[in-house]
Amino acid sequence: MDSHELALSSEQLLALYRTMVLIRRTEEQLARAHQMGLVPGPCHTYVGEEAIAAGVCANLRQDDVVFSTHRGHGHALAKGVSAREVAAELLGKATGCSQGRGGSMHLFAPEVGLMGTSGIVGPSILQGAGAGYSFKLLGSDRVSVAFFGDGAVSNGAFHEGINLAAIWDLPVVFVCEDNMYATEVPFREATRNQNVAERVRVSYGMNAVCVDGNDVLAVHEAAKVAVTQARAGNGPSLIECKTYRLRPHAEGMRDGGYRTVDEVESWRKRDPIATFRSELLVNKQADEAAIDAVEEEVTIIVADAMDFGRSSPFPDPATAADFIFSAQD
Amino acid sequence: MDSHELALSSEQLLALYRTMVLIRRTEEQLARAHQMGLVPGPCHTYVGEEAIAAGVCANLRQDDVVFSTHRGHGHALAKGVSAREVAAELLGKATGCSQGRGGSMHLFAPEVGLMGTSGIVGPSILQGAGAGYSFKLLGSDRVSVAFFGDGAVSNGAFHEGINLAAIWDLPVVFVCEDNMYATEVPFREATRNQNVAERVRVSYGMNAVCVDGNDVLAVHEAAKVAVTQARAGNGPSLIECKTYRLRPHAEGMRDGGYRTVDEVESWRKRDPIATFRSELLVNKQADEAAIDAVEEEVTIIVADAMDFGRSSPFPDPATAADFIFSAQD
Amino acid sequence: MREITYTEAAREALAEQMAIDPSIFVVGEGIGERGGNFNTTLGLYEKYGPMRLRDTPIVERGFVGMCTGAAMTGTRPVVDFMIVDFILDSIGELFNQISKIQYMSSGRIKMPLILRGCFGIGGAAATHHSGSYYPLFVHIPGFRVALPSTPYDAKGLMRTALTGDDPVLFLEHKLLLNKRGHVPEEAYSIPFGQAAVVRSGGDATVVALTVMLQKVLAISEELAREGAEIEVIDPRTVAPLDIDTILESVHKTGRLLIVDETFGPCGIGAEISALVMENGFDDLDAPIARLNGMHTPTPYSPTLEGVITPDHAAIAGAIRNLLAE
Amino acid sequence: MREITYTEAAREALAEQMAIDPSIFVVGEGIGERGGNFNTTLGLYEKYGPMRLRDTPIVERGFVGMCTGAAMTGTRPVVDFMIVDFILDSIGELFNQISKIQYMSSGRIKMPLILRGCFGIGGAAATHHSGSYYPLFVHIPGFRVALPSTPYDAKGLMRTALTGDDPVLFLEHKLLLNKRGHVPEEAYSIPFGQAAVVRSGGDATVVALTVMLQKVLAISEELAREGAEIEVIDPRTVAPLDIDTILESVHKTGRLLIVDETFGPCGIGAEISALVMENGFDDLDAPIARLNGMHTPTPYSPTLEGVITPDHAAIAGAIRNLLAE
Ligand SMILES: Cc1ncc(C[n+]2csc(CCOP(=O)(O)OP(=O)(O)O)c2C)c(N)n1
Ligand SMILES: Cc1ncc(C[n+]2csc(CCOP(=O)(O)OP(=O)(O)O)c2C)c(N)n1
Ligand SMILES: [Mg+2]
Ligand SMILES: [Mg+2]
Repeated sequence: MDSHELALSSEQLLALYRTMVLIRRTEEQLARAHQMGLVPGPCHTYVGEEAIAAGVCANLRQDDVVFSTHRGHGHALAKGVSAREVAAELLGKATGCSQGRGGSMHLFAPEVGLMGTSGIVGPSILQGAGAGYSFKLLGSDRVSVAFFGDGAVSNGAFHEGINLAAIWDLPVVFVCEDNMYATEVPFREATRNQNVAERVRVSYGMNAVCVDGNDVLAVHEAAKVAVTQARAGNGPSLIECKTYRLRPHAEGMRDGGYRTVDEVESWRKRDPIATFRSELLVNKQADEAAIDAVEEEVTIIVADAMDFGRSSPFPDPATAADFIFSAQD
Repeated sequence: MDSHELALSSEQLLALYRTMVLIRRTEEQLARAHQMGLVPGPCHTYVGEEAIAAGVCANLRQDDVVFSTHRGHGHALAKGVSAREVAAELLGKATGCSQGRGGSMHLFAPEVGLMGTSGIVGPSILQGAGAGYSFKLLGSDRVSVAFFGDGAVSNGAFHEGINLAAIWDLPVVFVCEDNMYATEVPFREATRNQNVAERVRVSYGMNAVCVDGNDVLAVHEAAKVAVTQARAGNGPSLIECKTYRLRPHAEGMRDGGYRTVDEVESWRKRDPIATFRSELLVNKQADEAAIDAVEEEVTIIVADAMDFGRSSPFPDPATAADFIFSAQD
Repeated sequence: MREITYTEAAREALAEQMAIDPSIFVVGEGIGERGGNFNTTLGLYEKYGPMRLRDTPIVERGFVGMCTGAAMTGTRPVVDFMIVDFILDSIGELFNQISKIQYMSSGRIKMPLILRGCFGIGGAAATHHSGSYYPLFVHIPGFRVALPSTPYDAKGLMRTALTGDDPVLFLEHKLLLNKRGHVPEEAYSIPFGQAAVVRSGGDATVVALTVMLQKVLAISEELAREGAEIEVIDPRTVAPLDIDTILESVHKTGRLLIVDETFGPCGIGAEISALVMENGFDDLDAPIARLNGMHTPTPYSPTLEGVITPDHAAIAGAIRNLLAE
Repeated sequence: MREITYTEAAREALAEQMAIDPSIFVVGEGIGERGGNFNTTLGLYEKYGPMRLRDTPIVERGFVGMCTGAAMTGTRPVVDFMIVDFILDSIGELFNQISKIQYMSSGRIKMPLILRGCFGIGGAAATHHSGSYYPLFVHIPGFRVALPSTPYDAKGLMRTALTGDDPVLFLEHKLLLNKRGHVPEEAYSIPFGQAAVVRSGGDATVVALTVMLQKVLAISEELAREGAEIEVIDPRTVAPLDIDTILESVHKTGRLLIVDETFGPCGIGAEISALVMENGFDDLDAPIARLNGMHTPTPYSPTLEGVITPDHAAIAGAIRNLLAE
């Protein structure tokens, strides 16, 4: 934390903080809404992992694109989808970013480069590579980012997608969010080598680094290098982020048995938001007042988003089969 | 060649030689038959790669199993399928090992452990792992071998299959036949790291070695280690065999454009059969007479096999839809 | 008779067979210690350990292909895929390998492999967790496809799957999992290809698949009070499909409707309609009708999800139309 | 008019559009310098280089998924898969992603992606190289499925595919590739969902798909000499399916046979039969008949392969039966 990223201004630092808090507060409300039965479908929160989306997406332009996972609210918010649109979508409303068609695992907002969260593990890696192919073919300097969990690493999509991006030198940043578990299956049981970056360097000849995924500045710095490289036409890279999910796999699921209370507690102490907050204060990069102002602003935004979502209309049933094709038959 | 495998007897050495010659002569006849229009379907020969099947399968028992590829005549013959049954199958006859249902890419002879050649690249790796799972579950000491080409290395089946065998410690030997090309696409364009064994060691934590695939004794020795390890319950390994195919990808296909005459010639000089023959003579492990006797024996076997195939009946059309289910409906 | 849930019934058959047959093993994500996302293997890990209850990484193609090789070499794998949409990544293994191994090997290799798990629309699961896909497995030769609609059928069909030598797709509609029903304690099998005539009637035949069955039965009771007697048939397996039972019924009633939650085009209803056309044309007093879910990916929002599957009104309307034709 | 082959005709449309639209690129194994296993891209690499004619490793899932992301971001990928059986490994990307992206994004992301390549039985290619699979893509919502049976249609349908915004499965029967026919030099499009009435007649309607068309036409000429006039319809696309043209014809003839090389169960014939049942029942003078390939994996040996697809005698027999009903 100390040496790196001295170049970031207070505004930039607070912006990172703001993104993390925005994700946290939005999801806290969504979790509550889920408990109250207002979120009709599944809801996988990103609580504890916010530093990754915040650190990566701060390096992206609006016309860069992100391909996300089942745990994608953080990616969506960090990429610029409004909390209103995210909340409304989870509540199943017509004003949601997918007009109620998608829900948590199918958030789409191409206007700001959010090319979809996903109910299927794996495809984000392939599609991320494909967007890189488009940008390279079109001679654009846009960059593509694919997020995925440790659970996707053993999947064929990882092998095929990373390799294609490597051999064709595509402008893609692969971000592996290793939170140690895929649902309740530990990563250590899914592989004999959990060092994803090492594997990617050796097997695919791709630049790859491993960072503390709970350290937003470490993520930000690695992403800056990777995005700059991709934008300059120097090919893909992978960032392995070691992190931890602080809530159950999905809202409403039990969280016992597969991980110890001690383990969860040890990671709770490393909460990326609390850690960053105290660092900002210790390093005098922001004062309490500034931080409080951010918290307050976010609280208002999130309250408004939930109100917006709750008061929005449900989609018109007559539209259930719209948009299957580009022009209606 | 010098130091290794001193333990092999002359009989064993001649048996290896015999297997290689059997494969070569059978395929020469099949290629001719193909030219004459007697092989109705596709035919991918193994000419130049015989040392691999011979070296690996010499370490197997009849109740061990082999999962093969589209280029599988060598694996079938080395595993003990008779030349008669292979020839008849390629000629589309009822006496073929698949009763004419399969052809070159669907040779099946479970009686001797040949669990199928394949028209699809990749599945041999997964199925090979699965047989290992059976043997482990059943407490048997049988061993499973999966052959595949460099073309399969980039495929998701490689990643998923190798990883499963590694994490579950299955009694499987993976044999990668890297003949530098997948049809006409060079391996060097399919990957940034052609060192398959290195990749497998790092990414999957599996024992893996790279050998000269044109040196039957090198292959034999590596396979001996791998098979012994698997049979003893000590898990899987991979053998990467560097080799070259001396004929076109498939019979009847042009062979120009993607590789130089010089390259082909340089490998022709390293023909595994000619090389082994002169080594046997130089090292006085066999004399001309013994070698000639093998050649003659094989010539007769192959001539008989082709006669058998040609004179055998075609399958009865009424059986076209037999055996889809275990009991006919 | 004792009442247990659908999931318990299927699990009971699995537990009974695992006790008898040591070659059975289960693979899937979370089917080990955890007992399965849908409790399909609850309590079995403690008895049989990790080799027979094998938690896997997220490699649907990998473990389906792995199980193919296992089934070829003397064991009996059960792929517990959780949600059917996930195994789309293994269709190559399913359609090019599993369904063809017995054929390619001229019957010398068996393929006793079971694929089991959830399917169907409900609970705002949205389009990556709401698929059905069984018509695809009817189109491709080489599969048995079981669609139990009651706990009783779930147990009996599961046992048939676990004692046969063919690949079986065993699909459990997510809205049925917790339904309770009478299930004998002892082991029993329900043969594949035997439809159940769940209700007798002479005025019209309705073929109802899986979750549609209870809705159709309820509506039939309503119509009975109006004097119309509906014969309700549950095919229970769609491969093989017991067309004879359907033809017999149509011979009696002259009218046929097929109610199926999943897509119409090239679906089960199309196949049944075409078969009855070919073998019972002269029995028909009215055109055969199909009622299917809308031909669309599954939307998330309840107001959308609610209208894409045949509901009470739609089914009742379709039956009334059929009776009126 | 000039005569060229089926493959040349499709390639001409591709070449024309690649010249106009720089966002089109092709991926596949051997479609670069080599020009494609079936010459689908011959001569294009020299013009457009490796970014637009991209040779790939053997990663069907990988490049289909890769092309999905490309199509979402402003380019127009053509997946040249060589043989349709190979893309079974990418069904997850096809059925869960490609067919659903427009829907999930409420129409804000387009999916102009073309899958093209060979299918069908012939040449002892055996069961891993003889599949068809198009009924699956009709069952799943979200695809256009083109089945050109002539060089003329190949060119016109390819252009429609390359200028539309939906995912298209464009299938070329392997036995048609070298067939020659009249093809205009200028660019033209054939709209999807417009069947061709290839031959007029009042006595029976035969719907013939792809490679079956020429056989049916030849038999129709024979029957004409016996005084029976067959109306022959080629749907050209099966999604969308032009059922109106078929219904009109059946209204006139009262008799319908569907001849399709691929599997019957839950196939195209079943769907057409069910649709005509629902919309043209009263027009029928005889039950609708289907003639399909045998429901089996494809055997290798010519004596087996020869009997599993409808041949001249079988088709002629089926038409005669239909006329006699
Ligand atoms: C292909 C596929 N198989 C199974 C699932 C069910 N599933 C949803 S999330 C999940 C675990 C994912 O783990 P990981 O990738 O590590 O992400 P995390 O949930 O830890 O963020 C699983 C198995 C799925 N969505 N897709
Ligand atoms: C999944 C799949 N895609 C494509 C093909 C077509 N094909 C047959 S052999 C081959 C090349 C295989 O290369 P490799 O694995 O290196 O084996 P080799 O032919 O060199 O022995 C290809 C692409 C196939 N059989 N299966
Ligand atoms: Mg995880
Ligand atoms: Mg090769």
